Amino acid sequence: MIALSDCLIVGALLFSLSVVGIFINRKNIIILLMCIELMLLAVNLNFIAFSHFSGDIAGQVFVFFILTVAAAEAAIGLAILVVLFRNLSTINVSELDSLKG
Amino acid sequence: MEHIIFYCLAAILLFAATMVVTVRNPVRATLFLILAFFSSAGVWLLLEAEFLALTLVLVYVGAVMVLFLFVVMMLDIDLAPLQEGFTKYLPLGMFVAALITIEMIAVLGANHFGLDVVPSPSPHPADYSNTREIGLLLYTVYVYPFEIASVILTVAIVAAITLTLRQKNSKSQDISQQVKVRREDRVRIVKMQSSPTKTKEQEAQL
Amino acid sequence: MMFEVSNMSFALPEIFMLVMACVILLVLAIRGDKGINSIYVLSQISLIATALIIYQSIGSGSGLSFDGTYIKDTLSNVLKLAICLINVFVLLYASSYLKARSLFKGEFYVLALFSTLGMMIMASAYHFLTLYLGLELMSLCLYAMVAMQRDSAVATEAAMKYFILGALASGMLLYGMSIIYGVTGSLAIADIAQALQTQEIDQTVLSFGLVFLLIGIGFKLGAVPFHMWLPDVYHGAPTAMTLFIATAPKIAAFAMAIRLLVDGLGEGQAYWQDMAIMLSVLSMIIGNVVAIAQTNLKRMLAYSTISHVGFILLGVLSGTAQGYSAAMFYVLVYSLMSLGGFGMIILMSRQGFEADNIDDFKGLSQRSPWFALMMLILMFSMAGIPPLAGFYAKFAVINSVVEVGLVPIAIVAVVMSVIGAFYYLRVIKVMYFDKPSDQNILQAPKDMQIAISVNALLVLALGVSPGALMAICAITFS
Amino acid sequence: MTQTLLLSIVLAPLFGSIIAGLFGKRIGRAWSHRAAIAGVAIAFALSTWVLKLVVVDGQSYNAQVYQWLQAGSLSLEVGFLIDALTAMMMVVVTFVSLMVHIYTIGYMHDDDGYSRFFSYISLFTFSMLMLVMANNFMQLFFGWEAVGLVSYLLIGFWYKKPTAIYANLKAFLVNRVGDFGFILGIAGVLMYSGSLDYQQVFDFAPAMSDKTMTLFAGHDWSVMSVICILLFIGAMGKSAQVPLHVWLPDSMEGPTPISALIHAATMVTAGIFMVTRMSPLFEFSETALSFVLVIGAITALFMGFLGLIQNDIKRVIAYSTLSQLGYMTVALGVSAYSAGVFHLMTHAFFKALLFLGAGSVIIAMHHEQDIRKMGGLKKYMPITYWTALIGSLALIGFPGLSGFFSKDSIIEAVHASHIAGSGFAYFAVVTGVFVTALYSFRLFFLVFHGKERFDAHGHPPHEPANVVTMPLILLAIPSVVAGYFIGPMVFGDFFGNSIMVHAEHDVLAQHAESFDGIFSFIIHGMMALPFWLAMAGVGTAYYLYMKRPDIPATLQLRFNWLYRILENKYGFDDFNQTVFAGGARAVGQFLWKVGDIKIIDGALVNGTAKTVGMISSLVRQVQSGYLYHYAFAMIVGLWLLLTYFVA
Amino acid sequence: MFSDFPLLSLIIWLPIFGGVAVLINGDNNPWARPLSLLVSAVTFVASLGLYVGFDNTTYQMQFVEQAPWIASFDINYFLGIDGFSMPLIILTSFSTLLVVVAGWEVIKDRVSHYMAAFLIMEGLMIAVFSALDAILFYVFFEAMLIPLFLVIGIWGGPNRVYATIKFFLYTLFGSVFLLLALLYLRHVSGSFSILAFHDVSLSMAQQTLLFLAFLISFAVKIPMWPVHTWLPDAHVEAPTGGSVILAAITLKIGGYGLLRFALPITPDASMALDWFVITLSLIGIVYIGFVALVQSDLKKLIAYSSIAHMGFVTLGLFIVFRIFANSATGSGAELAIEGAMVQMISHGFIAAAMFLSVGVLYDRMHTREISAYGGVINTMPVFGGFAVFFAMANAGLPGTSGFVGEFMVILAAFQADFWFAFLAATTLILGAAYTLWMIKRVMFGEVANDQVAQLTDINQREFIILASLAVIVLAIGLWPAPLTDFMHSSVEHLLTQISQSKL
Repeated sequence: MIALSDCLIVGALLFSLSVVGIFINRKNIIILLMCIELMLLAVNLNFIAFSHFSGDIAGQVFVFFILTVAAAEAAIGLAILVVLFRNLSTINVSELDSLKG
Repeated sequence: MEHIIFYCLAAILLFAATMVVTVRNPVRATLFLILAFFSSAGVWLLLEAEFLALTLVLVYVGAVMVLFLFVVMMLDIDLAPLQEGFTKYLPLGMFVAALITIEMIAVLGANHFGLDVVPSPSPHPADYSNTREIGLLLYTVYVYPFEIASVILTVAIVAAITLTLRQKNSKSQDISQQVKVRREDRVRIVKMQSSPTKTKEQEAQL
Repeated sequence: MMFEVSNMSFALPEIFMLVMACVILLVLAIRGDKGINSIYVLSQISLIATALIIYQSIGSGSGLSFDGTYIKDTLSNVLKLAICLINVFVLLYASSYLKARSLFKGEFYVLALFSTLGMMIMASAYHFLTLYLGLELMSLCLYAMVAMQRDSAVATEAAMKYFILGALASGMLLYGMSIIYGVTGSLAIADIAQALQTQEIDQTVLSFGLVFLLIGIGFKLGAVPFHMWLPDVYHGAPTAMTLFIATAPKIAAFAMAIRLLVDGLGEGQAYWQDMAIMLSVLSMIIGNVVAIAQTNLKRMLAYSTISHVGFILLGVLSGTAQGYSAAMFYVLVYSLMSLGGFGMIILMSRQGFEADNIDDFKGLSQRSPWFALMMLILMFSMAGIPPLAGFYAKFAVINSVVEVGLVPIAIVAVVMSVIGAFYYLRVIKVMYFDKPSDQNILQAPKDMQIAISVNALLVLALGVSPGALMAICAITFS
Repeated sequence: MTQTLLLSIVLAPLFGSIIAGLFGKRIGRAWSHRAAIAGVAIAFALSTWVLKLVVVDGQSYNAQVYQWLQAGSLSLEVGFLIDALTAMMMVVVTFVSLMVHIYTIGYMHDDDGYSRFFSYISLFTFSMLMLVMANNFMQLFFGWEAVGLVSYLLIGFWYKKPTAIYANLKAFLVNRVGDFGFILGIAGVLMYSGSLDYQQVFDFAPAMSDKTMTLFAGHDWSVMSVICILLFIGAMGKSAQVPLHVWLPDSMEGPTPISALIHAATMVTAGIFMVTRMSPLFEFSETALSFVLVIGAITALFMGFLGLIQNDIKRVIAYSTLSQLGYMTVALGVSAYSAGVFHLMTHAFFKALLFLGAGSVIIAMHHEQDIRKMGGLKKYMPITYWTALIGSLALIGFPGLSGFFSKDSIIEAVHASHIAGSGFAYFAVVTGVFVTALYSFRLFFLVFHGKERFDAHGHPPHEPANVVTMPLILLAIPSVVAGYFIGPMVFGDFFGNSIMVHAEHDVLAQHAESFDGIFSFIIHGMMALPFWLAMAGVGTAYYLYMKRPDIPATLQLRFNWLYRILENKYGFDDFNQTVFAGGARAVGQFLWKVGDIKIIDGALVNGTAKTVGMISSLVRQVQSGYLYHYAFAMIVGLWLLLTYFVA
Repeated sequence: MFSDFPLLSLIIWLPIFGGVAVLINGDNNPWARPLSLLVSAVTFVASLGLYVGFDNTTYQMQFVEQAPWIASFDINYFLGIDGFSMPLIILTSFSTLLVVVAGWEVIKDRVSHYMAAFLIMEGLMIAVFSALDAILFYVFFEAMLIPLFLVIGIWGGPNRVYATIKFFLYTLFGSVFLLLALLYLRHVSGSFSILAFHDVSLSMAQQTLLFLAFLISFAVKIPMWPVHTWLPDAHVEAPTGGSVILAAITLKIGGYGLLRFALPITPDASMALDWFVITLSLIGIVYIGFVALVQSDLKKLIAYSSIAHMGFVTLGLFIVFRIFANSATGSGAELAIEGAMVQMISHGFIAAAMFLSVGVLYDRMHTREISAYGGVINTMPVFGGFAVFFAMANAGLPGTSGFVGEFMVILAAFQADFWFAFLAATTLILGAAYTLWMIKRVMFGEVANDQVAQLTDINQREFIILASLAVIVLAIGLWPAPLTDFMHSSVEHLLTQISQSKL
């Protein structure tokens, strides 16, 4: 049988990977957006696992909303990305440094 | 049996996620992300979240990922090699990440969430419908959040349009403008000397 | 699980706001930029009307609604009222700025109203889900607003940073929620509180979840080390947007903190208190210290915000009703001061000129003594000098930590407030002691001038007589 | 005796001073001096009346005028104590003051600060009266400092002269050093007796006498010794005892009338008066008395030496004053208080006389003060000559003149004393007699006899106006006759209860037994060593400065080192200038530049500010602008929180 | 007679609203000066009502007013005065009157702001002295910084920015600890009433920390060595009026704070740490005396002399414990406390006079360098008279008020320890040295240069200011009893409070 801990650990690993992805990536903002999707995936996995093991469907409803929001988020994120690209002609993370200090 | 499938799917999921994070080509990253979604949909199925698993595939892979791909393709990004910063900070970053992961696993591991602590739930009866259950909740208890979610989507549309729609640069034809055009608008007659004498600057440029 | 119509009336302000936002959206869709003035007026009307609705509904009962996903209590009423009123000022200040920069577009108002709606939802949320959705509604609008000045490289850069980090933070918040859900088996705040009281909860996992929750809260408030977005976004965003971000959303974030930490996880106070201490102390130190080195006023105010967040957290972490009410007082006063501070920048700026450098205020007291005085009030208030509102805010939160015996933290707080006083003084110094470098008279419209005067005088009035607002805050948590 | 009477004595000069000072410009010179003189004259007349009441009618007075301050059970009051000592002092002070007032009319005739000057000297009279009439330490200190203030103002009267304003600052500061001790002494009195009222303190003195206090760990001091020495330090300042004498010669920068009044007759004797007044305390401490004795002896002898080489007419007299003050102090040291006070009185008359005479000469010489540029003035200024002769003879103790009686009784008292230091003191006072005679008559001969070395400015010098000469004559009278009071004042019980002497110290008592009349005293004195020493001194002076003026020059060359020591006044001035004045400035500079500016301001205050600023610009670097750093910061935050609170 | 009339509120709010009225009137209004004069004069006269109606037989607070202010924290608008605060209030109203008159012609730039700042400051300072609620006290205590900050910064000298920011941060740094202490006391006592603080019992550790907090905040204000360096800078840069108020009043708030808070609330810690305060005071007296000696700037010299003089205040306040130990019966303790009070008040007048005198010179010569002067008395004889008189008062000459406090404190210090008195008494020499040396260089001698030669003597306005101060200085010096009689009951009460252990 699948243990709850197994699911959670997978979720944790996924979460860590996405976190790592955000800060080791210096090249492409799109990857950052993908990392965020991965992170939400990890969260969703957690919710579903908990929901499954506690027999409470509310967790799944939450996931449903997260998916919705994630879609909206992706849309806005990509829109900002496009605007940014138009301004800077790059989506290189390392070049996003005019604001600092 | 069940957990072998789980492990396989989990392995694929993690592998795909690793690739998303590490590959240079965003297109490939997107594809790996899709793979990750697929495999996690599988995991969700194992956890009896059938509706969500399907939604994930449909909504995410079908729509969001396509959007991603679209943007990736649209933005003409050169695939320069990874910068030196990557390797310079990598060890420290990985170290911290590893520590966090270990801590997370320590907390979420079998001590607290093992099978002996949280037993597997009893399987649902045959007439159990995951979709129905979600639906029931969604339109009763969660009607308020549901409405908010709809607002969020509206906002996403408004925002995306606000940010990206560029009316002034649109390349659509305006027939009336074309018709109204006059010669002066298109042709300019420039008088020139028959034997061009170069100015000093021009010489210097040459 | 029946749909209850009866107490839907509790949500009347939100519903009204939503309807108005949609109406405005329709106006925008139909009339485009030609309807901008009516959109502006409509937006103000809807904010004021919402405020009125909230105000008149204060007496009419309180409690849960929508199956426990929504709550109407004093906290939500007061905070929503404050959010609406502050946003009235924000829109007023913003309009003159936007007009001068061809940003005076309907989309701004639509997004602003939706964002306000998100904040109101947060203030009334009594369920992880509503909280999360409210947060996202607010945040998504803010991301978009920051990027609205599409031809500005810095604005879009700021938006991108804000978006990525914001998404990262909400990911963490969600992760924390999932863990709390896992240990308590519930998503409704009331149920969680009950679960914590009645069930045996694994404390390690609980504090594990709390860490993630706190990061989410800390990010939205701008607490160190989750503050990095804040200076860049405040600086890069068009001042009108900065103004918007810097004021009401902090109230909403405060509401989120209270709902999660106090209403929901009040039993776990022992766990989150230490974490909050860390965030609070770091915020006060980093905020105040780094602000000293700033030459850009927006950026300086951003760091000052970080330090204020540290103080707000002081009230929260004390874990007493007095502390919560102190934090609430602080956050309200902060919004008012921040409103005035950024408002002054807008007031000073004009077409093609952003008055966002401290040096732009040189000799203001000679060019415009009245507004110099107003800025002086605001700056001294932020520095926490009596008899201005900012003092009582600091006083109340420090009092609350002293009351629970955390004197060393209080010492850090007061020392940092002294360091902080330095950079506020520098602004005053520039205004009062330096010679003016340009002689341009203020171009801001009259209504804005009056509004900002009211704004600053309110800070003074709250300083002379803070009793009423303090009493309201005290009632909220009694 | 009533309070009104006493108040009138004190306030009359004060009113005179206020009128002359505040309204001098408006009412003119004549009315200024009239007001001032009237005030002092009233005071003199009433003082005489008071003296009569005390001496003849045996009255005394001790009561408060008003309560100055109250703190807890302590009440500080302003009041008067009138007994024989006080009454005598009052008469002396007001008399000399009156003389000086009159003299001033002539002396200051052409000065711009005419009414200011009258205001000052009247104010001085007021202050001095407050000092002597006080019945408590607080008021004593008030008068003490007030006379110091007037002295300061008068030394610097010609405020344009750099030397004058240097001298007055110096005088004030040196006096302040004395006051430093004095105020500590007063504080000690208060601590151990619980009061500042003379009578209460004196009544309490026996109870204090066996108390000890610890100044340095492990070393107990007699309270009485400490207090008395501290009080005497005050007296050393005011009465110019070594090493606080340095201000007095410089004070000659002031106009001559005040040299007579303040720096010879009255103010400088305040220390003598004070110690006498405190005799009930000093008597309990032999240590203190020895201290007083030795200081006095040193002053008497060594300051006399300095008079030998001075060429400024006023400075010679000033050193003689120092030396005579030393005599008085010596008298105090051997508990011969009455002899000391008696000498104080006689000295007041003849020294005032000498100064005023010198002033007269100075007027005649058109403000030339160098005695080498005088000579032969006898024929031009007979009155001055004769009065000066009387003064000089009185000073050297010529039998029959006032100085003889007082000085002789002091010498005898020292001879009879057995307290530590009396041997040295005896040597000093006896040697001093010769020295006194030598420098006095050196001056006398150089000024009035011999060749005329002055520049006549076209017309011969002449005797100044009557207002100048009249005081000389009036002062010459007591200079001669005051000595005849020796019977009651020194050997009798004129002073009664106002002076207390313990039996074992009572050196005068032995004399009193053998004293049988003035003439036998004179005869006795003419047999004694001091008389012959004085005569030898006069003779030497005549020989050296009239007959063989080359000898002093040769001696000067031969004993150049000694001459230099004397010329440098034993190096006190240089020492003070370098060590105290220079040292204080160096310390001040160091504390300011290093302590305040470098350490406190530089390192601590601005250093903190700089450090904060530096940290600020460092921490600011963390805000690098890179998204991944921002994210990393969040991750680190997560890690910290997790590690700290979960693991 | 005034029992029901809110006299304290009147003299607090009259100048504040008067100041606002002046401010609103604006610079172009010719009424700015007369209005300010009127307000300050009325306030002064009204403040004399405190003197008239004062009952000196009781230590209880008088003219008490109480009204709730911030109900949720139980903070009250709680006013009242005793023998300590009454003279300081009158000193404040008098000094402000002087400042208004002194600035009459001198201030040409932004007159209404200048006058308003001082009037508002007056109200705040009076409120500080009469507040009996700790937070009320603190609010006014801090609020006072704002006008002073502006006064120095706007009308100050060339280095004013550094000076004023230093001043502000220094004092703010000190006072925040006061806030902490007050909050902690409220935590312990359950009330913000200062009178309640007096009665609360505290452990030694609590007292020590509270005492240190009080000390930091008030020591900066007084200022004590080594937290004094803001004062010379502030004084040098401040306009004359600013210096006067700074020296005359704000420094007193530090001493007053120690009297009102440190001693009665934390008597045991005060006793345990008295050596510390005494050491600092004595260092202040001696060290600062030397530093003052070498100043070349007139105002700096007077500023340093202020620090030295304030050393007597702290010395007087903290030797009482030693006096208790040494002589159980004597009246040294009363002498010490009252001496400190008298010293504060006297310094208020003398320092004001000294700064006004410097102001008189500065207005004419526009320099404060001693070396730029010399022989001023030749051209300004009347002024010279005043200057010498005030210098003498500054040097503590008997008969002037400067003597009384120093005398009392030295007398008392002897009862604590001979060496305390010894070091304190060095001020007799040092004080005279730096003051009179300065007078010598500035006033006496030949006319130093053309500018001095062209000086004109003081006008009637300046004469009135200096003369009134001279009269007061002299009056207190000749008869301090009327001043100290008002304190006896309060001093007795304070001594009872501090002699009772709270442990």
